[in-house]
Amino acid sequence: MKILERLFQFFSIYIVALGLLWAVKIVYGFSDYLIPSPLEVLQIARENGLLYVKAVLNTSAVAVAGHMIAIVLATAVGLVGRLNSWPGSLTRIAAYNLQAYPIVAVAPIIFLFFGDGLSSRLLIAAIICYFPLLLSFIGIFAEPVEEVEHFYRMTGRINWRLELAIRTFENLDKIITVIVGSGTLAMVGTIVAEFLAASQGIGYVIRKALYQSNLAKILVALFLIGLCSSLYLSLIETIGKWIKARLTGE
Amino acid sequence: MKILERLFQFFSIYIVALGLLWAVKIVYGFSDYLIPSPLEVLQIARENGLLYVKAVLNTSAVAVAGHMIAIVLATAVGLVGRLNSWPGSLTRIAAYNLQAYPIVAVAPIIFLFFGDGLSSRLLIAAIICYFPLLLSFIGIFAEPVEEVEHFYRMTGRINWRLELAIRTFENLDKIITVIVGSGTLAMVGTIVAEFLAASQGIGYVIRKALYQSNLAKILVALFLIGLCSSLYLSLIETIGKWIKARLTGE
Amino acid sequence: TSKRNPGSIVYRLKWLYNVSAAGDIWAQESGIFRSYGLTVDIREGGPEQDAIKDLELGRAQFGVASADQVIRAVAKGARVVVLAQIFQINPLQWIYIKRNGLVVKRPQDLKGLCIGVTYGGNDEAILMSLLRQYRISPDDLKLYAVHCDLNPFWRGKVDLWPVYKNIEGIIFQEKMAKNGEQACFFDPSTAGIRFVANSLITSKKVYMERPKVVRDFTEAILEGWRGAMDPRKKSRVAEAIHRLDPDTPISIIEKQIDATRALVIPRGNRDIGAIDRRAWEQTRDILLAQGLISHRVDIRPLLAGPPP
Amino acid sequence: MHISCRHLSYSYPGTGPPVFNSLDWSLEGPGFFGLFGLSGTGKTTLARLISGELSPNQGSIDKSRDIAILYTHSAERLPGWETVGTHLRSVTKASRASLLEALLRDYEMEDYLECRFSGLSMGQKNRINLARYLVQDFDLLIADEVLANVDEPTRNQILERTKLLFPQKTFLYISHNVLEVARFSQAVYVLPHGHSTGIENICKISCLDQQAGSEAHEELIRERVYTILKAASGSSGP
Amino acid sequence: MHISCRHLSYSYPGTGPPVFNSLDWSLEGPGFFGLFGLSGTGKTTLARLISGELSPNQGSIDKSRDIAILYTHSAERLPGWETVGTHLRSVTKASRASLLEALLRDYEMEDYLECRFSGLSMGQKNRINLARYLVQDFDLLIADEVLANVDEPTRNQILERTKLLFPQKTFLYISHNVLEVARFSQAVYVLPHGHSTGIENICKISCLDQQAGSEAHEELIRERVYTILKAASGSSGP
Ligand SMILES: Nc1ncnc2c1ncn2[C@@H]1O[C@H](COP(=O)(O)OP(=O)(O)OP(=O)(O)O)[C@@H](O)[C@H]1O
Ligand SMILES: Nc1ncnc2c1ncn2[C@@H]1O[C@H](COP(=O)(O)OP(=O)(O)OP(=O)(O)O)[C@@H](O)[C@H]1O
Ligand SMILES: [Mg+2]
Ligand SMILES: [Mg+2]
Repeated sequence: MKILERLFQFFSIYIVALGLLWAVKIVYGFSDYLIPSPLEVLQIARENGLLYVKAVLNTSAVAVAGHMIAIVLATAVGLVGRLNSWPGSLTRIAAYNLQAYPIVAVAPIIFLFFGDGLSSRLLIAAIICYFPLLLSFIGIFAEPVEEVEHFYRMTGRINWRLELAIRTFENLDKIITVIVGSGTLAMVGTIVAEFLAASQGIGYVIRKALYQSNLAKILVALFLIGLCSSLYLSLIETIGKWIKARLTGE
Repeated sequence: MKILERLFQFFSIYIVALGLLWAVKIVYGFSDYLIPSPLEVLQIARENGLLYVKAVLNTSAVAVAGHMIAIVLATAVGLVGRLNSWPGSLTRIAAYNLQAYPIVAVAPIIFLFFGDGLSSRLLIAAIICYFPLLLSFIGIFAEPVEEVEHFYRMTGRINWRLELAIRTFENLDKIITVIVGSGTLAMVGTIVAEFLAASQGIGYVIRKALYQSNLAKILVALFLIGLCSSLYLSLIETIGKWIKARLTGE
Repeated sequence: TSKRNPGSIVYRLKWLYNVSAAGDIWAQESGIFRSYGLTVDIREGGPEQDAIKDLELGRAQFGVASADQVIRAVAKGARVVVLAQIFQINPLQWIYIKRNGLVVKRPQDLKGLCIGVTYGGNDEAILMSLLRQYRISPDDLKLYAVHCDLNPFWRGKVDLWPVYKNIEGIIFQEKMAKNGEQACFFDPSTAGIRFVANSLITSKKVYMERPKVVRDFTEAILEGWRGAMDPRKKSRVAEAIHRLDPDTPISIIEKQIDATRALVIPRGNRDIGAIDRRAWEQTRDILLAQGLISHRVDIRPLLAGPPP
Repeated sequence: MHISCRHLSYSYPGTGPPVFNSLDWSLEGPGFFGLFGLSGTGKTTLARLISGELSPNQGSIDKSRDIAILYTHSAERLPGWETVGTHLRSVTKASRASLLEALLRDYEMEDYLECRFSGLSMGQKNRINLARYLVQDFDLLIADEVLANVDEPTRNQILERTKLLFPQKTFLYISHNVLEVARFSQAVYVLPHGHSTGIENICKISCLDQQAGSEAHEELIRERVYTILKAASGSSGP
Repeated sequence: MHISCRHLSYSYPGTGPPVFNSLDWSLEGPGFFGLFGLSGTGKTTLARLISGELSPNQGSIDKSRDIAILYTHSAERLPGWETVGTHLRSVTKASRASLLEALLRDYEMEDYLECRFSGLSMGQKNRINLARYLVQDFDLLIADEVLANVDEPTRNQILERTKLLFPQKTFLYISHNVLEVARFSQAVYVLPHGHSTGIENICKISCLDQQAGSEAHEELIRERVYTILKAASGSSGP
């Protein structure tokens, strides 16, 4: 149900946006070069559809992998970063400072060390989506749930795993929201990486289209990206709901 | 104090990173093509220093403005998005769906409508940093603080401003963390916008350096970006602390 | 703004301020525009900037675009005309390091090499038509997708790298010289592939409605180019460019000017800015053959030149 | 002030057994009434049903028109951005400012007006919270263990004063202190214990309605306490 | 079991007056002790100082070696991801499983083991929380109003059973129910009221230490209650 709803939302938004674009085109009498005609978009979709679908699937696979890496990374950094000892503050510092650099500026260095293959794409996707995750995770992991933790602390049972479990559980909704949100960022990150340096994926398609000033291709690519994102997000949401239901006993 | 600390952190991280880079250069015997020598970096810094400082100040100004816009935007969208009526769900839907699109793909459309002036840079900076804000804000604004709100609800005093105040106050720490975090993203967003299409700012400098494959320039630019970000972030943190102290009565 | 002040003009370059806009910069900096009574606002281009779109949106009155851009736009109904063709030879060439006896003079020499191409860029179109014309199968060589990361070239993973000969070409040449190596270029036009580069364009509307401005502007630009390419004015031109592009040292800019001169000044007794119709037609045919345009665009009305 | 429940049924979503099963009950004000029952019988649930926080699964709750019902419980907090005093003043109509002052004096909370709520002890929190409800417009105030963390002498004094100050209002006072309930209430409603299929009946025991100054006969109190406890344990009907 | 505070001073950070001012006090176990005082006098503060949650500004707290002190209060919650039963079993040593079962039976909470903590009434929450502390290793358990929301009969029964089951342990029981404190405690420590410069002295009143089955003389109880209240109001020393 959720999936259908998300898809429906996505189609509506996409169609409204296209409609607006074409309304502008008609009102101002813009040429097909500036804003492509519906026919051209359809034609591009027919001609390159399969190719683009493959590209977007490729991108999605990398994005999902990057997202997983980011979640693991953010959890790890969040866990270390919540400590007050020096590894904790070092991690926090590094995490915060590194984020200050735009990926377009750091990318050359990443490509230098990792080449322009899969690993760079993965890394960039992970880096881009891990920061919102990290922010939330450090916040959540560092804030005691006093009423629940008191007992464990009193009886000497407290340990980081228990703290993690308690704080995660108490903030489950927030965590799921953040993970869903960062899922879109993973997609964005992968596409940016592909845009900057890769010869695969939908970001690469977009770059080529940009060189050719071909908005029609970009519109088709955007459609597929939106479609894939919607599917992926509703998948995570469903998993999140399921986990929550399991934990809270329906 | 906080500012000095942040600056110190930033310098440490930057120097460690440079050290690593040069260590790699020496160990693998990379040529100056791949990784510039310290001398070259210094020379670039001496020659272009002032120019770059101006560029990064320009960027920072836009980033700060974009950040403000994003905060206002996220608050507004978060407020509407927390409603259960149709404008609420429409806003939520649009906010979520729009984020699925990477800025590099949407940028052509933005530039088409807004030109390559200040407005596009502002818009892109705001768009990039507003999503993490929005995610947190929707989460925070939608979650009742039952123990405090009960009274106002019972006595018919509740209204959206009061709800906003209560939920904001109860989550002040989280909100400050998110705003600080998104501050870096505003910087990133501005730089990306400049990278794609602008003739000012440090992103423009990076773009030119990239076309010339000049890593030394990029390293100098990264230094300045980090410096500015650190200053800006510690400024927001200080303001946040001050507001908090004011509200909670020290 | 342009509507309020009829003498004020926005001029959109194809790329950032560099030597490829030497004439435009010179026209501005040396006061040629002013002497024609024109107030010109030069705006840089970039990957997200497209002079043709700006013309249509009324954000610019004149611009620079490469022939393939122009032809593609016209094929989709854009209403633009070409006033002058600045580059007679396409500066897009392939650079390689002369080591291990590597020499690339003829297209056949490409066989077995790894060649960088920007997919979607016009170097791809040029390379493909070269391969087609000389019946070289793309399987005989290795293609490498180029992006802003140059390391594969420095590391020797890629043999030939596409550059603008008069811009990055010079910078790379310098870098290599520092490293004790020699740079060489492979120029597709020597193999008969003539793919037109930067040209001065305006919209049909401006062309029809403001012929005098168009005539004056074109003449000012050409005068600017004549001045910029004058060897005697080299150092002053270099300074003017350096003011706008302070990242590039003057010594480099001067070398770039020299390189540009060879690309801009036409052979024979033709004047700077001369439109090479045959080259435009060849460009169109290349685009058509590679499916980059859907129909055969009539080139003739496009190449209007300045209004009489 | 009149409230009556007819055939009221409620069970919490999930699996549990119903809390109420076709309950008929009514309350006629004004006056001070107790609501008593062993822990877990359904006092809070009934209060939330009446105040409209929960909706019955079946049956209906009829109220006389235009009555204002307030429900308050002991976990409530004041907003943290203002002092206790500022908050209290901001939620009190000008016409009741003197009432508020009187209450705070009675509750010995005058010295804490400059504190934040989080800096109060539990019993102090209780008192401040009750005070702010008492200065609102209401016909019926349901007070769910609101003085649970206040000491006995202070609590007794507060109850006496409340009855004196608000003779025209109705109170439904939930407490686990039988003695107190028996002494101060006009009548106590007792939820019987041990109805695994849900409570069907609330028994009403009229009590001593002690006023400030007077003190009931010890014997009488003891008898009432006994009756209430017996009813609560579910061993007898009214 | 021995704990003593010497010259203990404490005031909450901020502006407020000190809660304790050079307090000397000691507690000698085992046994069941009450801690009484009007609301806001400092019971919770003292408990948190002893348990180590707060550190004194001045003075020291000496404990006999190796004693395990537990402090529990009524706002605690169980983790939400497991049922009450699962949680209780997971925090109970195998050797105490039967003790836990006995406690749950006494507390009439056996039927709620499949519930989540959030699905319990307030008094039920109180009881479950107390039970899980009682099955831990401890020498001293400080119970801060932990049965505040439990009805009186159940509470009395719980106290009797607790004393019976744990004769070797020390309890410091904080409650606002004077009667209860007077009846069940071996001695009650009373924090006096009205010391604006901080409490300097805690007065000890030996009480009736009622055991299961027995019932003290009513007259005696009344006298003790009176003494406690008088001490609490600050009008007399020990
Ligand atoms: N977190 C705090 N910050 C500042 N002051 C506090 C804080 N907690 C309590 N106080 C103050 O310290 C004094 C003692 O509080 P404490 O909680 O120890 O009292 P108590 O005896 O437990 O009262 P109660 O029976 O109402 O729970 C009170 O006057 C209160 O205002
Ligand atoms: N949120 C809830 N979800 C599910 N069941 C609940 C919930 N709250 C209470 N219950 C159950 O409903 C029954 C009645 O609870 P209620 O809170 O009304 O009791 P109460 O009389 O107020 O008890 P106490 O004196 O302990 O506060 C209890 O058995 C309890 O387990
Ligand atoms: Mg209750
Ligand atoms: Mg207390």
